[in-house]
Amino acid sequence: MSKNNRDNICVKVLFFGAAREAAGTEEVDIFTTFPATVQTVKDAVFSRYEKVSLFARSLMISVNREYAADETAVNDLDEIAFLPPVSGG
Amino acid sequence: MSKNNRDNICVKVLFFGAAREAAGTEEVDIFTTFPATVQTVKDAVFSRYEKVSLFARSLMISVNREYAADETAVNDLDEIAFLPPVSGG
Amino acid sequence: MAKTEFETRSQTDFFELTTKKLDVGAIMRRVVPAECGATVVLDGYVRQWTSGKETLYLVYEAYEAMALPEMKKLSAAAREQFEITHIGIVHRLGRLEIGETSVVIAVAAPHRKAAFSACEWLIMELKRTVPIWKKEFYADGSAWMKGENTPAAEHGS
Amino acid sequence: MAKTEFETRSQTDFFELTTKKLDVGAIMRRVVPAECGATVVLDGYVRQWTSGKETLYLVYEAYEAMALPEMKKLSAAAREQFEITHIGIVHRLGRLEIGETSVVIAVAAPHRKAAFSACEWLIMELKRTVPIWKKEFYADGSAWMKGENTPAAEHGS
Repeated sequence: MSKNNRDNICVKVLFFGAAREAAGTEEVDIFTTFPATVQTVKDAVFSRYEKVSLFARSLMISVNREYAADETAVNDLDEIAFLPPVSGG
Repeated sequence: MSKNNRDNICVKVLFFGAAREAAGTEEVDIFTTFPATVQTVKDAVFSRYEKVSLFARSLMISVNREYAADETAVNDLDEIAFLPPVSGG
Repeated sequence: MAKTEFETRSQTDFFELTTKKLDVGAIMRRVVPAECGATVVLDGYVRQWTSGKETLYLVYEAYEAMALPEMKKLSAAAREQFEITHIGIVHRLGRLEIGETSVVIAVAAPHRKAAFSACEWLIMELKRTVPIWKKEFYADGSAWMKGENTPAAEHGS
Repeated sequence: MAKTEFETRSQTDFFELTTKKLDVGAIMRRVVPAECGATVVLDGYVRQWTSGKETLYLVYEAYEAMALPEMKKLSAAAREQFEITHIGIVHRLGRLEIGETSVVIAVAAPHRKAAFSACEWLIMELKRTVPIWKKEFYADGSAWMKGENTPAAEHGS
């Protein structure tokens, strides 16, 4: 879509708990174009890791270690984590 | 008041905390006549240990290790304790 | 029924008065049963400063023959109100230095909410009804403490 | 202001993730300041039986780089709501056997009521928001646990 290299961004995606097992990896780099949101990253991850999409409704997302909404903007080099419902304690 | 020896009873009175210090003793035998109540014992103790009477309003009384009211009957050989407001914990 | 259940369950409960130092960690781990997930513990200890007044040490005394039965009554009443499994109450007597533990109340339950509620209720009731007395020794004198909401009004004059 | 106060007070607070065994007694005694009279502790541990199902062991994992800041946020929020002096939160990670402690939350306060309220609030919020996951290994299989009231509804889909 982008004609300009400077519009390409790369985010680091981390998987935890059941999402990590579903993805079969702890971490992956996702490339997309600017501007992007959490939703953009989710769509890219779900198409690449179909099993992770099974968790779509219960997943929380953090951007740079803060809980984030689907509309939250993501920037180059951001750390996006896919968090199943937490169960510490 | 009693003409009959069988009407005499003896109760053991215990003092704790500030009441023990006021009485200057941990324990005393009080003789009185049957029928008697907690109030009878209190009156006898207060007249004998004037300083204890200063605590009259805040004292709790137990009869045989159960909290008791002024009207509670006391019998020969009962254990009556004079308990200042408790402050454990 | 309730009494029988209490007696059965209470085999692992404990109610103690001691002049020895309390090991809070050891006491609380005595109430950890297999069906439970949480133990809530109150650790009460000697405070150095109270409203700007300095405490040097405390002395606790108890009517032991009545205090232990009163603790057991509290425990039975707690079981009536809360879904709890085990209760341990240990109160220290004698002279205590600053920071030393005076009381430990440990309550185990399958669910933590009941453990919190029961533990808080037990310390409130212990302070109100169990015949134990505290004498504070300040830098400038000493005084017997007044308890919280003692049952004087209910029982006798 | 609130932030500065938090930073000052929190010099003795602690928030830790560890794979080592937790010594509950030692952890709770780290939050005993001179102005306080009570420490309330939640000791959460591995339950053997849950609704007739037997757990063999558990494995906890965390997003450590986010979990510790989240714990600190909870602590700051607790100080806004409750009159408390010190907070210690330690969560264990890795494999835990039956009866072993997974989490300790210790709260010291001048008055016990605030310590109880804050400790109960902290464990509720920790279970809801701190990125830690539990996998149960049963006699007949394994499963990732679902948390209590997780913030999924609030944050994202």
